[in-house]
Amino acid sequence: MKTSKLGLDFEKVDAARAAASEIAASVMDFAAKRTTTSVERATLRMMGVEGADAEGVHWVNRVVDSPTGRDLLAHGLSVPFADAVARTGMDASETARAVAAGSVEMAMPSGEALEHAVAAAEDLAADSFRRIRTQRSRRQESLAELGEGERPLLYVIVATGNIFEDVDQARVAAKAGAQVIAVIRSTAQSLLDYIPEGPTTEGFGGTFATQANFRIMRDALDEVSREEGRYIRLCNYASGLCMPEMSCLGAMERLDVMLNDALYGILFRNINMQRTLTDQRFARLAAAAGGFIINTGEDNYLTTADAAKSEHTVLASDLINEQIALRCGLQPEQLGLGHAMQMNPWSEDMFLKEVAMAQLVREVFPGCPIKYMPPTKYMTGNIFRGHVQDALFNMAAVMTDQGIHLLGMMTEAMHTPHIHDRYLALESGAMIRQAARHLGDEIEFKEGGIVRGYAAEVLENTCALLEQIRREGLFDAISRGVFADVRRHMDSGRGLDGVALRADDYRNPVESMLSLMAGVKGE
Amino acid sequence: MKTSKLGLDFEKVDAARAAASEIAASVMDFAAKRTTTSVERATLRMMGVEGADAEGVHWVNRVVDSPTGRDLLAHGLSVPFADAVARTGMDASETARAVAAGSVEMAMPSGEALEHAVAAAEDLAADSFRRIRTQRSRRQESLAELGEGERPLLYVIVATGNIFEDVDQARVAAKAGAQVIAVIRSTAQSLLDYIPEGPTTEGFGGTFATQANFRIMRDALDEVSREEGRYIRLCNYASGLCMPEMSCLGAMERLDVMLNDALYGILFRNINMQRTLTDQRFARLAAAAGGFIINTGEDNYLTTADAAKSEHTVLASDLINEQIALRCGLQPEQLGLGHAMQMNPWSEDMFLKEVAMAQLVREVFPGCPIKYMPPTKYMTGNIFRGHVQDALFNMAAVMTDQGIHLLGMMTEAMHTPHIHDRYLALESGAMIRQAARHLGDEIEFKEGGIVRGYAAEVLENTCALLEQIRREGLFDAISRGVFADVRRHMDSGRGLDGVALRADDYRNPVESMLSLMAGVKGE
Amino acid sequence: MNMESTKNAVFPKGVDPTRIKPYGDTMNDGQVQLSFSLPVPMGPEAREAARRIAGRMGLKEPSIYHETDLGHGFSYFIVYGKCTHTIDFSAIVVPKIDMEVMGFHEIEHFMEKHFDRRIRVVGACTGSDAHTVGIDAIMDMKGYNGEYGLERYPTFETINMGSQVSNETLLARIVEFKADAVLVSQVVTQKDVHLSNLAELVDMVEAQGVRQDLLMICGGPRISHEVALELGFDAGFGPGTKPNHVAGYIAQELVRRRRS
Amino acid sequence: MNMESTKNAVFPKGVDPTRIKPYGDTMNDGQVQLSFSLPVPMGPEAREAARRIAGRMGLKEPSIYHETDLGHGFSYFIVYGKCTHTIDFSAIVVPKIDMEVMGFHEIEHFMEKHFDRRIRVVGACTGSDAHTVGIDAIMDMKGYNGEYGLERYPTFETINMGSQVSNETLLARIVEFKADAVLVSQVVTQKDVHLSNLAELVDMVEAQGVRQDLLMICGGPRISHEVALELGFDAGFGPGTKPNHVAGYIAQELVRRRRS
Ligand code: B12
Ligand code: B12
Ligand SMILES: Cc1ncc(COP(=O)(O)O)c(C=O)c1O
Ligand SMILES: Cc1ncc(COP(=O)(O)O)c(C=O)c1O
Repeated sequence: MKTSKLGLDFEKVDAARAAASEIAASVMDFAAKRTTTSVERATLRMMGVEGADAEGVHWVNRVVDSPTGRDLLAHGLSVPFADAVARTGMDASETARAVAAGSVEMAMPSGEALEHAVAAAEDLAADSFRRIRTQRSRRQESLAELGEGERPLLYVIVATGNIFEDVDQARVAAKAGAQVIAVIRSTAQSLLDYIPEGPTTEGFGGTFATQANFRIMRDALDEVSREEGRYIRLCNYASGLCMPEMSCLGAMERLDVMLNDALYGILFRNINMQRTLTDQRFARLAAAAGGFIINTGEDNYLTTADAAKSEHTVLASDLINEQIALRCGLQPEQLGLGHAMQMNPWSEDMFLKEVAMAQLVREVFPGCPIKYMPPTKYMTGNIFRGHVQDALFNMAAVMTDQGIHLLGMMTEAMHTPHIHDRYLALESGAMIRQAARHLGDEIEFKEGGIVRGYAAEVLENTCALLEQIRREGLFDAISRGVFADVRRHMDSGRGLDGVALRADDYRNPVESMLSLMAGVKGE
Repeated sequence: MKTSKLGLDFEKVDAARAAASEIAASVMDFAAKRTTTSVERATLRMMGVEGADAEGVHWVNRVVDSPTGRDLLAHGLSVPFADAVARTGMDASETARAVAAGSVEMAMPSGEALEHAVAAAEDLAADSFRRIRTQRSRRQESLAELGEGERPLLYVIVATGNIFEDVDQARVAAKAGAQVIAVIRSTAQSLLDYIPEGPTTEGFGGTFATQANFRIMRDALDEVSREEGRYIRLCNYASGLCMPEMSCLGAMERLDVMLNDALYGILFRNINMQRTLTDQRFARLAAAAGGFIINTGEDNYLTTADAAKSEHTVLASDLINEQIALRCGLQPEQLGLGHAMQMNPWSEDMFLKEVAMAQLVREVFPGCPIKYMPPTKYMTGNIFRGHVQDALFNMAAVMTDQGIHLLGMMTEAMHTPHIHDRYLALESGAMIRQAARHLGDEIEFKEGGIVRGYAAEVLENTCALLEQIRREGLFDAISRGVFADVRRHMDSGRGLDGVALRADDYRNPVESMLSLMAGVKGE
Repeated sequence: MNMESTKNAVFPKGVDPTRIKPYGDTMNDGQVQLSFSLPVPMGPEAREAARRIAGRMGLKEPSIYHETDLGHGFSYFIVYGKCTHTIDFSAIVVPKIDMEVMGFHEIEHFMEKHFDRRIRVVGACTGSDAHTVGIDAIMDMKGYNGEYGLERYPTFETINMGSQVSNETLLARIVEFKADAVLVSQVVTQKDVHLSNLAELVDMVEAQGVRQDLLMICGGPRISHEVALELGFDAGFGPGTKPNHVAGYIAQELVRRRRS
Repeated sequence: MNMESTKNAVFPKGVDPTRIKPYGDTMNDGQVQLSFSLPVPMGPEAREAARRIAGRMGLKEPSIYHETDLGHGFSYFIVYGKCTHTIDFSAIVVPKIDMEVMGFHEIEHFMEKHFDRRIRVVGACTGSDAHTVGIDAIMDMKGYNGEYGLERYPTFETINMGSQVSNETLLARIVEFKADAVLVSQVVTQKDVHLSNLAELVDMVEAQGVRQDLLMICGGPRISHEVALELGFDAGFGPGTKPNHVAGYIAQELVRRRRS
C-alpha cells in the first residue's frame, strides 16, 4: 500500500485519475482526427526543409501557405511534398523554395506512387530522427557522466532579449548553481504563426525562440556543463501557434525541458482550442520521441483566478495533462507538471497550506518532476520582502521533496532578472536546500491538523470537478471558465483557420515515425 | 506526565537541573558573603541620592569612593549614610555632597543609634520602593488594558548613540510592529565604574544607559504604546561594573527587560568574577522587585566557541542562570534566557539542528520566555543573503513557539541598524509569524530522526557538563574555559578592588527590603 | 493612491525642508544602500572601480559591504555610502489628479445628479500585452480590494475588450461605441514598449478627430499621472489603484469639462 | 584576500575598459539598485524627492520600485535607475601588499632559511573594542579556516594581549618584548573610532622612537591595505584574511627590509 504523509485517500486519487483519463481520451480522439498548418510545417521541418526567404519567412510556412499547400492540408503535406522532391530530384529545401515560388506543384499521389512517396518521406525524415536519437543519447551520456546535482533542481530564467547576452547570463547562473536554464521567449511569440530564423538580439521581455538560438545556448551550456562538472538543462517553449514545430526543434537541438501546454495558449493567449489541442498532440509525440521534460502551465491559473477558491482546478488540470501526455507516449519522469498556488504570503497559515498543496501534488504524481513555483503575483517592488517570500518557498520545496524548483526572483514584480538577481536567488535556494536537507524526512503532519485537512479538501474538490468535466467534456468546461477564471469558446480565438479535419486519405509518415519512437500505436 | 515533541528524557532534565541548583547555591552563598562598591552605590541611589558633580560623577560614586566610604565598605554604607542624614538634617543628596566634600563624616553607629539609623535608611528608601511598586502596577495595567500582541514578541534594537535619535527610530520600529525595543548601550559601558548622568547624544555603537535616557525612552514608548494600542516593552542593560545600580534604575524607570548576566561580563568584558557575581545577586533582587524580565547572555557564547561542539554549554549555563535567578526571587516568566546557536547556515541540516535546539530550550524551560536569536556571526555584508538567513530563524522561532524573538538585521555584520533595516526585519518577522502561525502545532518530529537525536545528544552532554561543574564549582569551570572558550581567573579582571567580604556587622536595610519584596528570605 | 500633498506636513526634528538628504540613523547622515554588477572580473581593481562609481554618484566614504565574483568576467557589489546631494523639498511641485476620492454609493449619487444617461467606457490591454488582471481589477463586476468594478455601477456602460488588443481595433470600438472614456492598461514595459503603444493611440485618436470628446486614461504598474500627461493622456493610475478612484475621476472630470 | 591584479583579464564581450558602467542585463545599461529613507512624510512629493535624489546621483530614468510610509515623518524607497557615469578601469591602480601567498610549511622553511632567531609578534584588539575573534583567528593555535594561527609556528614567538588593550599598555609591551611586529585588530568602527585608535598608536610608536624597528600591521572587517597605509601602518588586512597571509607577509617583509 502507498503511504502518505497527508493521510491521503488514494481511492479518491484513483477515481480522479480515472475521470481525467476519460477526459484525455476524448480530447486525444478529437485531436487525432485533425491536422493543422503547424503540424504540417513541423512535418516538413522533420523532412529537412531549412531556411527562410528574404523576409525571414521560413520555407515551411511558404509551402503550407501556398495555394496547393492550403488545398492539400486536410490530406497531409508530407506525402505530396516527398513526391515533389522525388519528382524534381532536388533536396527538401530546394523543393520547398520551388513550391513556394510556384515553379513546382504538389499533389497527392496515388497507387504505387503513393507508397513510393511515403517511403521517400520516411527517407527524408531519417536524418532528423537520427539527430533526435543522437541527442537523446548524448543527454543520457552527459547525465550519466556528469550527473546534474542535488534536487530540487534549481531552475532560473534568462530573458534579456538578446541571445548572446542570454548566454553570458546563463553562464553566470550556471556557475552560481543553476541546474536548469530557461530562456524566456519574447512576449507574444505564442501568437506568431511562424518561427523566426537565425540568431536574434531584439526581444521584449524575452528572447525569440529560434533554432539558431536554441543551438547557441545549447552549445554554451554544454561548455559550461563541462566546466561545472554538472549537466545543465536547457528549457524553452513549445507553446503557442507553432507548438509542434517548436517541439521538433527542441528534440533536434537537445532541449531538456519545454513549456508545452495547450491550455496555457487557450486561456492566456486566446488561441483557438481546436487548433492548439490538435497541435499539442503532435508536439507531445515529438516530446516523447525527444525524451525531454515538458512543463505544463497550471502554475499560471491562480494569477487570474482566486487562489483560495481554485486550488483544485490546478490539480484537476494537472491530472488531465498527465493523462493526455501519457497517451502521447511521454513517460512520467517527463512530466514537469505546473504548480504554483499564489497564496497571499500575509495570510494566516499560508505556509501550512502551501506545504499541504506541494505535498499533495508530490503524492498524487510520485513519478513526475513537478515544476514547483513560488507565487509571482504577490511579489512587489519591495525586493527585500520578496526575497524572503521566495525563501519561504525554497523551504517548502525542500520540505516536500520537489524535483524541479523554479526559483522566484526578488525583482519579479518589476523586471526580468538582472545578472545578480539570479545569483542571489540561487544562493538562497542552494543555502536552504542544504540547511533543510532532510527536513522532509524528519517531520510528520499531525492527524486532524490543518495541513492534512486542507489537502483532503482540495482532493475532494478535484474529484468533484473532474467528474463534472468528464460528463460535460473539456471544451465545455473551458467555455464555463473553469480554469483560471477565463472563458474561451470552441470557435473563437486565434489560429482556427489553420485547422482541418483529416481527410480519409490523410497520411503523415513522420507522425507515424514519431508515434513509433514514442511507443504509441500509430494511426 | 510532561509530553515532549522531542521525546526528551525528563529525568535527565531533572538531573541537570539538580546539579545546576547546587552550583547556584554555592555561587549565591559566595555572593551573599560579599559586598561591592556598586552594591553600595545602588543602595544609596535607592535611598534617594541623586545628581552628579561638575565632572559628571554621580554623588553615590563620590560617597563610596570617599576615604570613609572605602573604609566602611565591608560594613555597608547605607546605615552610616542614613545616620549622617539624620545627624545633619539635610536630604540624601545634600548629605552625599557634604560627605563627598569631606564636610560630613560617615561612621557606623552602634547600639540604639544603629537601630535608628536602620529605620532612617528604610525611610529614605521608602520613596524608591513606592516608585517601583507604582511602576510594576502601571506595567500590569497597561498590559491588561492594551495587551502586547502576538508571540513571539518581536524584539529589535536601536543604537544610534543619541537618545533623541533613538526615540525617532523606536517610534518607527513600534509602528512597524516591534514589541520590545532594546536600546543598545555605548560600547564598553560595562567597564565604566559609574553611570553617566543626564540625556546623552554621543555614544559608540549604542547610547549611554543613563537614568534620564531610560526615562526619555520610556515616556516616548508609553506614548507610542497608546498610539499603537499595544504595550511596547523597553529593554536596556543591567550588566557590567554598575550592574546593581542599573537594575535599580530599571526597576524605578519601568524598564521591562534588562540584559543581566555576570557571566557575560566575566567572559566578554574581563570583569572580575567575584565582583560581578556579587553584584549580580543584588541586581537580581532588584529585578525580582521590579518585576522586569532579565535576559541572560548565553547567546554570546558561540560567537567565540565552536557552535558544533559547544551547544551544551549554552544549555548548561541557562540552567545555572535559572537557578541563580530563582534564588534571587525572580519568577520563571521573568527569565529571558539567552539562546543563539551560531550554526553555519550553509551546513547540512543546520535548520534541523537549530529547530532541535530551539525546541529543546523551550521544553527544558517551559515557563520562561527564551530570548531566541539568529546567529550573528555568519552575517556578512551580503545583506540579501543575510535577510534570508534571518528569515530561516523567523521560521524556526514560530515552529518552536518562542516567546521573545530578537530579530536579526540584514546589515548586522556591518552597522547598527538604519531606520529601514529594522522595518524590513520586522516585516519579515511578522509575515512569517503570520504565514506559519500554527506550524509548531502541526508537525511532529520523527522518532529516531535527526532532530530528536540531536536534542538528546545535547541534553546528555549538558548533564555531564553540569555534573562536572557541580564537582569543581563554577569558578573553576570558568578558569578552565568551559564557557565561550574563554578562560578567566578568580583574581584577575576588572573591579576586584571594589569587592569586600562583609564584616560581621554588615547591614543593608535596602537589600533586606528588596529581598522581602522579591520574596527571598533576607539575611 | 497617495494623492494628498504632504508639503505642509510636520518633519522630524532637525530637518531643513530646503535641504533634504537620505537618512540612516543620524539626521543628515546621507546613508544610501546600493548594489550593482560590473562587467569586469573580480579583484582589487574591480573593487576600486565599484568604489569610484559610488564616488561619482556623489557618495562620500563609499564602503564595499559585499563583493561576489559572478564569474565569466562579472562582479557584483553591495555598497553603502553617504549621499552628499540635497534636495529642496519645499520647491517640489507634483502634478496630481484633481479629484476627491469617493465610494461606490457616493459616485452613483453624483452621477445620477449630473448625468441623465449612462457614461460609456471602453477598456483594453493593448499591443501584445496579455496581462488582464490590472484592467479587470478596474472593470470587472467582482472588483478589487473590496471595491466593485465599473461594470457594477448602474450609471456606467462598459466594454472590456480584454488583452492583446491592437490600437486599431480599440479605436474602431471607441468610435463605434461613442465612448466617453477609454481605459488602457499596459503592464509589459520592456524597451519602453508601453510608452510607444500609448503614444500611438493618442496620435490615432487625434487623427480620427475624436480626442476632445474622449477622456483618455491609462494605467499599469509603471504608470504615473505624470507619465500619462507627458504621453498626452488625461490621467494615469499606478499600482494600488482601486475601481472607485477611476470611476470617481471620470465622473468629476466629465462634469468639470461640461462646465468649462 | 584577492591580491592578484585583474587588470589584464579578459572582459565580457562589448566591454570598453576605459568606460565601465554597471550592468543589469544589457551591456552598458548602467542598472543600479538603491535604497534609502528620507526624513519627510510619505506622499507624492516624497516620491518625487526620492526620484530627484537618484537623478542627482546621475541615474537616468530613476524608477521607484517601492515606497513605504515608515511613519513619524519618515519614508523609505527602493529605486532603480541607469547610471550615467563611467569609470576608466584601465587607469585604476590599487596599492597591493607585495607578497606571495605561502602555506604553513613553506613559511616555516622560508623563516628557517632567513632567520636564526624567532620573530617576535605581539597582537591586541585595542581601545574599548572587545572583539577578539578576529585577532584570535590570526594568532590562536587552533587557527582559522583550516590554517594554523601564528602561535603554532615554531619560528614565531607571540603574545596575544586579547581585547580592550589601551595603546599605552600595548606600546609598553612592544618595547619590553622587543617586538618585530605588532598586530592590531579593530572591529568597532562607529564614528570612525578605529581610525583614531590606530593613528594614535602610530604617533605613540614614533614618539617612542621604535617605528623603524617595528612592522606595524592592522586588520579588521573594515580595514583595507590602503586605509592602513594612509594611517601610517605598513600593511592592512581585511575580511577573509587567513593566518598564513599574515605570517607570510611578516616573513617576506622582514627579509626585504634587511636587504634594503
Ligand atoms: C500574472 C502575471 C502574468 C500572467 C498574466 C495573466 C493575465 N491574464 O493577466 C501570465 C502568466 C499569463 C504572464 C505572462 C507573461 N508575463 Co507576466 N506577470 C504576471 C505578474 C506575476 C502579476 C501581474 C498582475 O496580475 N498583477 C496584479 C494586478 C492587479 O496589478 P497591476 O497589473 O499593476 O494593476 C493595478 C494597477 O497597475 C492599475 N492598473 C493596471 N492597469 C490599469 C489600467 C487602467 C486604465 C487603470 C486606471 C489602472 C490600471 O490598477 C490595478 C489595480 O490596482 C507580474 C509580476 C508581478 N508580481 O507584478 C508578471 C510580469 C508583469 N510579467 C512579465 C512578463 C515579461 C511576462 C511575459 C511577457 C513573459 C514571457 N516573455 O513569456 C509573459 C507573456 C504575457 C504577455 N505578453 O503579456 C514581466 C513584465 C516585465 C516588464 N516590466 O516589462 C513581469 C513584471 C514579471 C517579470 N519580472 O518578468 N504574466
Ligand atoms: C561576535 C560579535 C560580538 C561578540 C564578541 C566576542 C568576542 N570576544 O570577540 C560580543 C557578543 C561580545 C559582541 C559585543 C558587541 N558588539 Co559585536 N559583533 C560580533 C559579530 C556578530 C561577529 C564578529 C566576529 O567574530 N567575526 C568573525 C571574525 C573572524 O571576523 P573579523 O573580526 O572580521 O576578523 C577577520 C578579518 O577582519 C581579519 N582581522 C581582524 N582583525 C585582524 C587583525 C590583524 C592584525 C589582521 C592581520 C587581521 C585581522 O582577520 C580575521 C579573519 O579573517 C559582529 C557582526 C558580524 N557578523 O560581523 C558584531 C559587531 C562587530 N559588533 C558590533 C557592536 C556594536 C558590538 C557592541 C559594541 C554592541 C554594544 N554596544 O553592546 C558589543 C560590545 C563589544 C565591544 N565593545 O567591542 C558591531 C560593530 C559595528 C561597527 N562597525 O562599529 C557589529 C558589526 C554588529 C552590529 N551590526 O552592530 N560582539
Ligand atoms: C505553458 C506556457 N507556455 C507559454 C508561456 C509564455 O509564452 P508566450 O509569451 O509566448 O505566450 C507560458 C508562460 O508562463 C507558459 O506557462
Ligand atoms: C548580558 C549582556 N550584557 C551586556 C552586553 C553588552 O554590553 P557592554 O558593551 O556594555 O559590555 C551584552 C551584549 O550582548 C550582553 O549579552
